[in-house]
Amino acid sequence: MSDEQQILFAGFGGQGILSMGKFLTYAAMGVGKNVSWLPAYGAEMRGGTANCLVTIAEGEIFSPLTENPGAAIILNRPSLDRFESKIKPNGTLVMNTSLIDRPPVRQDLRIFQMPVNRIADEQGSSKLANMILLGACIQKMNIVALEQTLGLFELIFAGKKPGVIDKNRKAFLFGVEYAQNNW
Amino acid sequence: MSDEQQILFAGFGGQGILSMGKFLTYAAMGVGKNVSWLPAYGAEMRGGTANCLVTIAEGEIFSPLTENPGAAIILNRPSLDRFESKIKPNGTLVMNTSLIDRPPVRQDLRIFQMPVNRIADEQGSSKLANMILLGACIQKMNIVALEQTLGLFELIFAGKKPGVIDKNRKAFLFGVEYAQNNW
Amino acid sequence: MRVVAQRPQSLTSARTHYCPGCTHGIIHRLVAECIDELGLREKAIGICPVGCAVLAYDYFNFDMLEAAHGRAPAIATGIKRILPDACVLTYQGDGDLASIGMAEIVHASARSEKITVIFVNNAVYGMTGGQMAPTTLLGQVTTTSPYGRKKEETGFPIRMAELLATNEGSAYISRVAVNTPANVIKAKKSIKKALQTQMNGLGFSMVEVLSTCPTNWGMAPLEALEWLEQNMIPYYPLGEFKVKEA
Amino acid sequence: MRVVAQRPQSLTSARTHYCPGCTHGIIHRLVAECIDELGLREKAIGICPVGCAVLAYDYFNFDMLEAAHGRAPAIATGIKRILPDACVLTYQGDGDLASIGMAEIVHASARSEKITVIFVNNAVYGMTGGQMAPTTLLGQVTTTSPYGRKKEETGFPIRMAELLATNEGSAYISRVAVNTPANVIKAKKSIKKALQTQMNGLGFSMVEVLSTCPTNWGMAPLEALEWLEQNMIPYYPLGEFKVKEA
Amino acid sequence: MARGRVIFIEEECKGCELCIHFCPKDILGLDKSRINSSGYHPVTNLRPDNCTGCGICALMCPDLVIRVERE
Amino acid sequence: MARGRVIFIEEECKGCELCIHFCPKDILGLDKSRINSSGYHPVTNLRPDNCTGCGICALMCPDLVIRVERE
Amino acid sequence: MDRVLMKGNEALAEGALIAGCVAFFGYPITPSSEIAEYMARKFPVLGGTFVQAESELAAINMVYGGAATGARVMTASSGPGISLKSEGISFIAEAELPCLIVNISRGGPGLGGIQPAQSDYWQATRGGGHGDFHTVVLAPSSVQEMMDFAIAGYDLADKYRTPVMIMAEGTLGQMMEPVSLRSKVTEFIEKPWAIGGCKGRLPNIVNTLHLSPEFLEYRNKVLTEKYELIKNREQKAETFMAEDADLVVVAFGLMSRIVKKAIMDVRNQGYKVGLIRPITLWPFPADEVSRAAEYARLFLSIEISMGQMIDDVRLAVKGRAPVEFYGRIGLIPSPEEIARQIVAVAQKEGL
Amino acid sequence: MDRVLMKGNEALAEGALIAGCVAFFGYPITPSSEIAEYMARKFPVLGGTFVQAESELAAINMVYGGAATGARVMTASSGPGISLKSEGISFIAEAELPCLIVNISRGGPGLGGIQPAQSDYWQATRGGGHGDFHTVVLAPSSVQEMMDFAIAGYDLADKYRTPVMIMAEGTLGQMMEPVSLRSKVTEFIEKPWAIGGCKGRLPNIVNTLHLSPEFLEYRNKVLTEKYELIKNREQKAETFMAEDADLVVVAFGLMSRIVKKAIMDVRNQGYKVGLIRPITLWPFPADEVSRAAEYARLFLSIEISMGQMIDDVRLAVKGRAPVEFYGRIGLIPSPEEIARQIVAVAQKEGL
Ligand SMILES: Cc1ncc(C[n+]2csc(CCOP(=O)(O)OP(=O)(O)O)c2C)c(N)n1
Ligand SMILES: Cc1ncc(C[n+]2csc(CCOP(=O)(O)OP(=O)(O)O)c2C)c(N)n1
Ligand code: SF4
Ligand code: SF4
Ligand code: SF4
Ligand code: SF4
Ligand code: SF4
Ligand code: SF4
Ligand SMILES: [Mg+2]
Ligand SMILES: [Mg+2]
Repeated sequence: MSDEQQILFAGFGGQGILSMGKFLTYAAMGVGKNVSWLPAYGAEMRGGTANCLVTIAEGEIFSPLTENPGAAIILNRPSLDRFESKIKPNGTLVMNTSLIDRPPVRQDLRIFQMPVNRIADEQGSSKLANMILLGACIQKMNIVALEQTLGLFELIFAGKKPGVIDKNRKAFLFGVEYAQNNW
Repeated sequence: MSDEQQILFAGFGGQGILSMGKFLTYAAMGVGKNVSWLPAYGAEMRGGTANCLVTIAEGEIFSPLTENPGAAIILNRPSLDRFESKIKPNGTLVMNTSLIDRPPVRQDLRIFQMPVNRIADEQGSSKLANMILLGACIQKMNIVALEQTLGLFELIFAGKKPGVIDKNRKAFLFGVEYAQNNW
Repeated sequence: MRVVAQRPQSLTSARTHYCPGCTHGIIHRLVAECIDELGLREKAIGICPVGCAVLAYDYFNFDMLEAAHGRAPAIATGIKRILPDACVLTYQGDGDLASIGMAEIVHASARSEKITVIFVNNAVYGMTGGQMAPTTLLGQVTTTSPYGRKKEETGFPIRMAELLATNEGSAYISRVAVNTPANVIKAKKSIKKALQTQMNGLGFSMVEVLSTCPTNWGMAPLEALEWLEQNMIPYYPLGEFKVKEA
Repeated sequence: MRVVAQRPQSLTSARTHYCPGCTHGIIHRLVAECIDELGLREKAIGICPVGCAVLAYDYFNFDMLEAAHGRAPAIATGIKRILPDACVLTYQGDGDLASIGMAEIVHASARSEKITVIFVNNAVYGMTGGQMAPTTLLGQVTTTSPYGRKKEETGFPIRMAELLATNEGSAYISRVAVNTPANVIKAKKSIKKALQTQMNGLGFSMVEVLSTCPTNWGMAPLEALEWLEQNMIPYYPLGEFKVKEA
Repeated sequence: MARGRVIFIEEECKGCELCIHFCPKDILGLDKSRINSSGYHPVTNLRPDNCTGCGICALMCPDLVIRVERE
Repeated sequence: MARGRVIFIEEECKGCELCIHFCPKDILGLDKSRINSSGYHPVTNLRPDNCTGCGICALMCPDLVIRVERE
Repeated sequence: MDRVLMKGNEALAEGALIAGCVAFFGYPITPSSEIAEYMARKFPVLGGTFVQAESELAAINMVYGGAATGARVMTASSGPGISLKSEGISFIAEAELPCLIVNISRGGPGLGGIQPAQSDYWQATRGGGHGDFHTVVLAPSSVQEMMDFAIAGYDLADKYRTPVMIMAEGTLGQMMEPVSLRSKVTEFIEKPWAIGGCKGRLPNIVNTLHLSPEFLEYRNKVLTEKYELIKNREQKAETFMAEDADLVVVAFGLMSRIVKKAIMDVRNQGYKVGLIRPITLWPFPADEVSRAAEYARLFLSIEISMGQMIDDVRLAVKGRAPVEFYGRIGLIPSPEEIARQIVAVAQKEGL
Repeated sequence: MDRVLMKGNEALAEGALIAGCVAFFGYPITPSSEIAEYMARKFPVLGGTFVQAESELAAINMVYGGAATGARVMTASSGPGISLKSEGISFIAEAELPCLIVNISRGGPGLGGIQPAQSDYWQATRGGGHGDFHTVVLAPSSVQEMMDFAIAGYDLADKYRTPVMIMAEGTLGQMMEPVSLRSKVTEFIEKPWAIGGCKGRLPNIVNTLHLSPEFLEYRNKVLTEKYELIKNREQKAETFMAEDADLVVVAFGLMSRIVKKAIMDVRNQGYKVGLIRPITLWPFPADEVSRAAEYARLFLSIEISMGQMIDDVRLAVKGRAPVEFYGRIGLIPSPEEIARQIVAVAQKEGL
């Protein structure tokens, strides 16, 4: 249980928060870990906020939820205001500066920033902003190995058109690259 | 409670069983007794059997029901079969011989018989058969005094047309007379 | 001598609990005769309502289910979807079908469920002692419209046949009466047509049958037939309102 | 300069939770404008459905009650019978009114309840994530008709306006759309007429409004308006189906 | 000689008089002299010879009391 | 000189483009350079002078973002 | 004649009228229909609203709307109909709208029969709807109480802004006894929360939707506190020869009267038996029963059901004495039968 | 990959299919809708019936009809929808028709919220309908169990001819975990009572009306005996570190897993705490709890409600130890919060 990692994804509905979490969950399961994916559901629909919590562990997962996630990937201001204080001491905070107009308050955190919307717009793939950020995160946080993850794309997007998968991989890799250069 | 009297009325639906009981109940209340009227309801509708139990007492009435009524006024065969054995030892049994084709089994009972339907038909008032029988019963059983009862007709039939009330009184008195002559 | 009239096989030998002259009895017989004549008894599944016909499971001589009040069409749906070859029919009163069961009947019709509904409209709640029904006529006295039904308070009687005919899912919708020999014969034809509509998979079928309730109308059986003729038929015209051909 | 368009008094200043381009917002505004223009705000009692408009009590600036799913017409009846001078209106979606609430709407209409019903038909269950509605069109893909709605399994979409028009209790029944400026203007006229029908005590009034659900239709708001025009209006003709004059 | 014959299950008769009213030959009536165990005067055929076996009485009987035979 | 004027409550705009599509003068557009706190590019008037104050944009706006004034 | 002979159902309806009930919304069902029929006769004369709803579902929602206006309104039904009302009752409880709901109960489950039963006890006291809520439940035992509890029920409903249920065996609704009419209730409390047009005030909102978990939890706490308050204040029970009893029978409704007669009888046979009769089924008179558990050696729950109230008796007795059960369904056992049962149990437990 | 990542709702639906479910009748409601949507996708492909009913009322009656044919059928809903089904459930229980009813539960009362709750416990275990009846109620705690209990539920349903309910917090329906797919159920018991046409036999009748009091009572006794049998045979609970516990927590569903994590934590702090997790909510594992009452000094019922299961815990403990309560609504408390609560209670009671 000590090895258990819990990562929170939070932002607007429509920013692809839940699928970011799902992708990570699939990836972790793909490499043989125990996983759980816990969404905040329903009420948060309709332009409200969306968030999900991913738990990854070697052993049995008792609790798929927690007060204090080890890492938080935050895509908008309201979510930062709500969750910053909750992150584990010395945890990780990834923030989308396109929609967050204030610096973090916490001093103990590892912090990574990216103007996700702007970059995605520049890449002409606003819809894939979440994949870009995800790529960056996976590159930086050692949850699942990058190579393995890339190997799982076909599996995770099973049923989707190849074109779609490629677009996603491209966005993902762009994120990886961004992290290498900027984080 | 010792003074408590419980009288059962039973027969077909449509024979005016419930109203016989109601009449007696009103009468007893009219002379200042405590009363309760308990019908077997619902299921017994639609050509089935109908019955009600009247309880009359000086003191408070705890139980409006009993296994063993002191008197039973029985208008058809099925009801006799069902209730004869239940009557209190040395109790009273009144039976409508028009619709009962067997003699009573019990030897301990005070028994009064009347071919109610035939008599009513003869009187050209088949609808009032129950009032005829009721008159006879009240004449014979000392539950409520005859005079007082007669005095209560207007009250009991309040709202009904005078014509109706007279018809009922006539039938009732015919029953009284019948009892005097035949019981 | 040959027998021209006798108890159909699709009826048990049980004596009905219906009041003298109640035409529920006639309707039961017609349904049973149609089932017999179409050779459907062994495929038939009947659903009785909550209403005076609640005990119909004792009278019809084939598989029967007793429904919750008004829900017969939903139950019929559950059965028919699983047994598409069965002949599924519901027998419902006006309180059962037009009041509490309104949603279920409208949707069974909209979904074009392949079932047959025998809708017995006697303009009153018989079983419970004569309360107002959605089909009670204006001015009609019932225990819950003691001063006569008034449109100011209760609006207007619902014409179910016409209402359901607006659904594309309805394949056969008719209204008949059982107050005269001629009408009884027509009623039987219509019920047979409805059953055939179902077995031909054309969709939802319903026959609304104008029926009497001597007891709660406070009339002798013959008066009741007359009252039906004089008062019900003018407001509830007889005829076929929807006929989808194969 | 004079103001030609601004927020009506009968709306609060709350920002709605509706998705971008959802025409629920337009319909809210039209209702509010009509209430304002008829001077009914202080007499108005609104009943919101369970559906995307469930939060309408935060948006309308008059007394509001949040109903159980589908029961708004019954609740409206309870209110109106006790407060005959109030202006009682329900705002219901197609799942709320045409599915679970079928019995309540048909009977409110049959009883000729003096209430006004705003029926928002967007051919889908919006709030719960895009399931099939009784008004979903044949072939339309929803989460519970993933291969397109098939008449063999689900029958046919229900035309509520036509169905309710068969009730004598219905005093005003119309169908409008809010997909173009012209239609929006017509819609407003119709809503006003419905409210007047109620206040004149003529009986039950309902305006069926064809509306969009970009989110669950999986379309951009503008595409959705186009889809409504191309697909909904042909099956759900616009117009007045019942107009009882004073 | 009668062309038809009607047989009644008296115990089942409820004396509603529908058959009586609709019999074109007007040959049916209630037997006031008898009461069946349900308390009803049962129907009876007053003029058996006139029965045509048309079956209308059975058609209108709600309680399947009548069996009709015809030559 | 403009005969009409439109004022937007940008924070309330959801960028649905209904107003843009229906503006007969075709003078409205989304401001891609800005994102409101709900994450939408708000609408803006690209050619204010051409506004006639016809009010159609407001008529079609589901979110009461637009206040229209006319001479 | 100051006393009037009335059916229990009519007395209840008259009691509601005396309490100022202005509207009845209901759907007929035996053995409750006389309540609707009485109102249908009276309201057109007195002024007031009688609506025969299309269903129990519609009826309870009409009550929801009517009660939201602040008026005293009611509905009445039986078993199956109460089940259909359960969603609505849950809404009304959360919306905190005062109203009167009557269950003239019959035997279940399913369509069951129309004969008397007490087998809706669980449904009435807990679980008759989704979520954490209760309704105050009163159980009359005489036709007079049918009237009096209707009046008292409305006061409790207004005082605590809660739906109040009156539950009585079908027999009690159908039987007739003399009742003394009560004088018309004329004083009512203010209901500033009621909807009725926002003239001269901010709009009122009646709502049960709470999308934010925090607020939902807050609302549940508010209700729970109210229920605790009612539990502390409104438990009501009648005791009969219980002071010195070795065996305490717990029974409610008409059943409790039969038990009284049986107790008179067994006392003559020398058994020290007493009765605790819950008048409020919710809140259950746990304190009274708990007190009795200090001295009673045995409890006997007698119900017209397969055993439901016995849970509450056991929860109150807390293992301090054995709790036995005797039950019938579809009929009210006679005093003779109950006497036999009491003696049997007493002997079995060696009292 | 033998393990598939699935949402709890989907796993439950797949489990039903594995068990041979041939028809789903339901009406959408959050957080249960994915079950309907999964069936809507699968049945047209697999062959089988998916009907989106016009309401929960219609849905449960379609189940009534479907189950009467002997087929394995189901419905799924949440709080308000379950209330609407309560009349039908009572009918199905009395008609003794096997079927599966799912409550992916949310907070009430009224419309409440769509966030997780366990506040339909009373409704599920007693009182969720009129008359004397119960449904077997299973409470899964993982996505795998969502699948497995659907399969087990059908077996119980057929074995005892009873409706079986699966009750899970909304969160459990919405979350994803890997599940191992089970192999298709191929053996089913005969159902000679089913309706389907009377070819070659006498007609079958499915009925719940019993006008004669004697027969109504007989039917109730039959049901009661069946329920006693189920109580004796089918109580099911999981225990976790309960053997030596001074404080026994009772919690079910997903909640119980959070408690496990909390227990690991407080055990490290030196508190001897254990868990009894009811798997069958009805029949409640009273025997297991009663056994624990022999040695445990304190019980703590932790529920996502204002306190409902605690009645059953108390009924089982019979006053042998204090029974405390901790509850939330609309959200599942975190392990950290639970650990704090356990410590607080333990210290308060001086453990
Ligand atoms: C849920 C429910 N509500 C009410 C009743 C009571 N009830 C039984 S039958 C009936 C109506 C009967 O009238 P109808 O359907 O017209 O049939 P009829 O007796 O006239 O043939 C009612 C209200 C019930 N059994 N169940
Ligand atoms: C009794 C009950 N059943 C189901 C639901 C779930 N539910 C909420 S809204 C809704 C349908 C919404 O669709 P519609 O009425 O068309 O409104 P829209 O969101 O499309 O405007 C459903 C099924 C509920 N809240 N209550
Ligand atoms: S009450 Fe009416 S409908 Fe019922 S059996 Fe008697 S006559 Fe027929
Ligand atoms: S889901 Fe559909 S109906 Fe609901 S707000 Fe969004 S667009 Fe409008
Ligand atoms: S068969 Fe015809 S003629 Fe003979 S009795 Fe019957 S109706 Fe009369
Ligand atoms: S119609 Fe039938 S029941 Fe009626 S009198 Fe004739 S035979 Fe008897
Ligand atoms: S007022 Fe008319 S012209 Fe001006 S922006 Fe709006 S739509 Fe365009
Ligand atoms: S219509 Fe309204 S919400 Fe949509 S873009 Fe224009 S201003 Fe913004
Ligand atoms: Mg009827
Ligand atoms: Mg919709």
